[in-house]
Amino acid sequence: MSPALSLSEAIERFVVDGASVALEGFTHLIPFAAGHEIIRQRRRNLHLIRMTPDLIYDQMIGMGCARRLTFSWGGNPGVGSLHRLRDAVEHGWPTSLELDEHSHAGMAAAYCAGAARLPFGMLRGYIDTDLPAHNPRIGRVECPFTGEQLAAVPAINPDVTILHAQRADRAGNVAIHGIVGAAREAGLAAKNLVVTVEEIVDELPPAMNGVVLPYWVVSAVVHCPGGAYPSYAHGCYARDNDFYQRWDAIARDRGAFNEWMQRHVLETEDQRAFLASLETVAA
Amino acid sequence: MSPALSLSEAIERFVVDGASVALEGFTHLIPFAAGHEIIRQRRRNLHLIRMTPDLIYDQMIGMGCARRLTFSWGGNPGVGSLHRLRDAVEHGWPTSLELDEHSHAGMAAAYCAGAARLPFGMLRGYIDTDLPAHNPRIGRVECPFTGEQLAAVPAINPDVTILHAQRADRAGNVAIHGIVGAAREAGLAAKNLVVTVEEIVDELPPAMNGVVLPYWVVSAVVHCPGGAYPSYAHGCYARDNDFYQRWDAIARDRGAFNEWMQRHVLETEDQRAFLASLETVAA
Amino acid sequence: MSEATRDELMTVAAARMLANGCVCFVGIGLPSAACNLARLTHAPDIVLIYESGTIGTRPDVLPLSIGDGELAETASFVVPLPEVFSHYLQAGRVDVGFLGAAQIDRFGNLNSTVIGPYHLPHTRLPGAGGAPEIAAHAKQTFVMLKASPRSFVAKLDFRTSAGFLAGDGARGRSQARGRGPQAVISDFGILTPHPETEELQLTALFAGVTAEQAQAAVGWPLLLAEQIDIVPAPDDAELSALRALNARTQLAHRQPVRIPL
Amino acid sequence: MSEATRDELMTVAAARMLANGCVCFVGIGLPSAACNLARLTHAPDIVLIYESGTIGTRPDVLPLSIGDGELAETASFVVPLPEVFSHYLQAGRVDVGFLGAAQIDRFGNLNSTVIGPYHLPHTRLPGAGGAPEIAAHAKQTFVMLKASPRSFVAKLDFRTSAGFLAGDGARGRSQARGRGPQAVISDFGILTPHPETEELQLTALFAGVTAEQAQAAVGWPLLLAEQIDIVPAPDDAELSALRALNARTQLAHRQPVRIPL
Repeated sequence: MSPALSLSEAIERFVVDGASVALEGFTHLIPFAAGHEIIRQRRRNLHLIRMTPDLIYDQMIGMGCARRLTFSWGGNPGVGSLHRLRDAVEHGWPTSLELDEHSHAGMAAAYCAGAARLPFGMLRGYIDTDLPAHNPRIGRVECPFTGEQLAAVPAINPDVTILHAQRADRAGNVAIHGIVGAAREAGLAAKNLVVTVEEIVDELPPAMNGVVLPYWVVSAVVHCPGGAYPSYAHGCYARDNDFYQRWDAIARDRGAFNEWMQRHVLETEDQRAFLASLETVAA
Repeated sequence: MSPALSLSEAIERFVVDGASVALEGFTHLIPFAAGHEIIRQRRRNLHLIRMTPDLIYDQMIGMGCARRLTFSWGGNPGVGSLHRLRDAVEHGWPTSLELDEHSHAGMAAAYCAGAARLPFGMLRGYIDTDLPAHNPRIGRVECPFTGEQLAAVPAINPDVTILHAQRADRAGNVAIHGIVGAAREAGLAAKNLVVTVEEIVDELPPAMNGVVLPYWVVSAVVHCPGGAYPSYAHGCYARDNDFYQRWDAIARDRGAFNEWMQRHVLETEDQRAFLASLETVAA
Repeated sequence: MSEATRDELMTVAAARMLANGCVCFVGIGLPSAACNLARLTHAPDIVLIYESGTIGTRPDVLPLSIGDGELAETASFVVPLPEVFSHYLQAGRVDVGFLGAAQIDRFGNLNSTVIGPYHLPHTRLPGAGGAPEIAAHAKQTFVMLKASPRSFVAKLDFRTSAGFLAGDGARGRSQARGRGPQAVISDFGILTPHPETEELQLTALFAGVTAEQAQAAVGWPLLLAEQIDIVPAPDDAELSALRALNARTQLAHRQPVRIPL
Repeated sequence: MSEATRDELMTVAAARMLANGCVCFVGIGLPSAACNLARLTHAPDIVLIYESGTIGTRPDVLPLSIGDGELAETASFVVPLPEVFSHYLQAGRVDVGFLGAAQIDRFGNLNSTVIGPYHLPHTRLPGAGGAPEIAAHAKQTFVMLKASPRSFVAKLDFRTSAGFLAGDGARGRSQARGRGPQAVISDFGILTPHPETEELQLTALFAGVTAEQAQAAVGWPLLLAEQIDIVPAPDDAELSALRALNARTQLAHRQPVRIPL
């Protein structure tokens, strides 16, 4: 039985200073509320892991939570840069940030290896690119049968993975519907798995071949409606594409960023208050 | 657009003497009708590939179609031996059979590598067993980061994989529901993929995260109701467990086997006639 | 209620070893009966995984094959077979794995591949299936196997899956991550590994069986534990649940299948 | 209808290169517009794959991100992201991959990682994403990129994905399996690789653009093909389909999101 915790309890228990933390969800189901709570609890020196850092890691990096970032594409999708990420890399503001940089295919292979508890993943990848020269965590392995050289990446096994999902049942089984990205692999690769969900139900809809994380791989379930906003939860609410576009101007400027974070994250006590501060809550 | 062919056309076109052929489906959705048609067309020297040879390969081996078998568990599930397989291995009847023997985990890794067009798959497997000593296709690979030794198996890429599924649409997209085994990986690993289906529909039910093989990976679709019998098609008809138990006595004896195959397979012209000969067709 | 058969004694003994909530990797036959009996009696929240990819199944009748439709119908969810082995078994998520075999040796190593030489066997057995990796990765394994000098042998014809190898901590020095066979449930009673040498020793007998009978059924000089318990007889609740399960199963497997053409 | 913008010219030119039925690995921005314009005009059966795992999508509006709900809603099916890269892209199932970048060199190698040194960049760009493996495995790639001497450079600051390397068949001798960048669609016209040297050469210009203007926009001495075509202007059907698509898209992206709490 996975315990149902409040978000603040879950972050307090499972995200400690210095931990490696993966908030996954590919565009869809990004656990924004969990990231905001990590910011509120002022965690430091985290090793953040995400294929696409997205706005949530832009915010966490800008608020000084991170010392290291494992990632494969660090932009604002369809908009441009993540200005806080850039500021950290280009100017060390608010602190410097160590990069462990991959391609999507490489990072996917690393998560899969992590989920399978293999020490490394392999792919036909990084061919004739400059990435391996700058990242010692991109190596080579030789096929024992053909002699071919393939790219190899060490498995990713986060101390904690945090996911957002549409629903869990009372036992703690979690069901995901829609774009799943590498969420399942990141979840199964983790030492601890925390899932925030839109709703907790008596019984999940019949899954058969669906995406389910069983309660015995889940460390905690948190009831957190709207917890993916401004990302989205398929079937519950849409991605706020307009917010993603507006974020560009907010994040460009250190002052505007700090002011926004102060007002909407630090001064709100939870996700409901955060959403209310943005006037996104349905009347 | 995958062409819709008759079963005899599909076997004639895609299964040639000497080919490597995987009829997959783990207990569920075993393409029996396709196997019977291969027997009727008297194919020879096939390299048969299946995790669980099951009754269909017992029949094909007993009828002299095979020269080689890649497999990981060769019994009659819940009943006992595959007597025709045993006779071929123990006494070379009707011909000798070369074995490429794996564990389930090893063969699954080989199919996954095949589907991903990697030259080999790896696993923490075959640890302190005698299998590697008798199969040169079980090797070792070293993790380039930790130095750990892992088991390695060459990718499986059949000349043709044949699957059975509940339904396809007119474009040739195939949807599978229920136990899927390694069918998807075996299908994606193949040079050609032939799928027999219970029904062809105008539009598949909404799949979202379901198991679908898109038309552009499918070489041919064959409408073949009852094509998995005595295996089953979830939602269409059940596994004939009684038949699996009765097969034991039929297959124990070369004469009884030959007589059964003559009467029910060689002398029936298609799956409908085969089923009628067994009186399994619903009135 | 009539006296319990040897199969029933073995099944009930195995079922009792399964704690509520544990994650079991189930094989067909007696292990499947034992796991489902546990679920229907003292362990309602046991998690059953069959290698076909059905996770959290709660079948009403026992499957004949490891992939019967009943398993999928009653599963929490169904994953592709490669994931069962990589994401669940290899990942160390399985608490208990069940194994059977044609031969076992005194250190719990198992043979399910061949009797006689590999390339010209006297008897070709079904082969490995999931066993080598269940033996390696499940946190512990239980072996269910009826005894005779042909099945409990001094030397295996082929090692399909590893138990304690040659004992004395050899397994601990190997790449295997699980603790290995923690119980062998046979038709005379139960063997468990000696805490130091890891040789299987007789620790319990079914009522009415003697240590001499157990010894006679085993093809090596059987080690006796200092104290040998008597396995408590199946109680009425256990026996009636098991017999009802088996009766439902036999009825279901004889249902004629009709194909709707 | 008003005159086509440079974006529209590029989008229409790219769309025309897509054969009906081809399997496209789509990036966000102009490539996504081009692929969907092709689908809405001459290539109704084009298969669109977005790296988020949506396969066979037919969105009514363009996604802002590569994983908008619209893509999942209208997909034939959705697979986990690792499978998109292993079972489809790496497996050689993709006919056309689209790439963008901050920098391109004369052999179609691309940089989307950094301007300046890697460890202390002047400009940190988003990075690789799917590009290195799209560049390697798609049967061919099309690059869409507006030209300036800062983007069309003699020497990349960082090679994020490989085109023809140093040309003269170097790519063919590499591990890359696809044929590489077969067209670069820029805002002056189209470059294609020279059949032997594989250097990008100017083979087509948009109407009203001169070869000198193209040369001026490119940071190396631009190779001119023996014959330089004029890209036919977008016709009314193309332009109106594209404009309607963009209008629907802008409207959709401005819809206020309300969370039902």
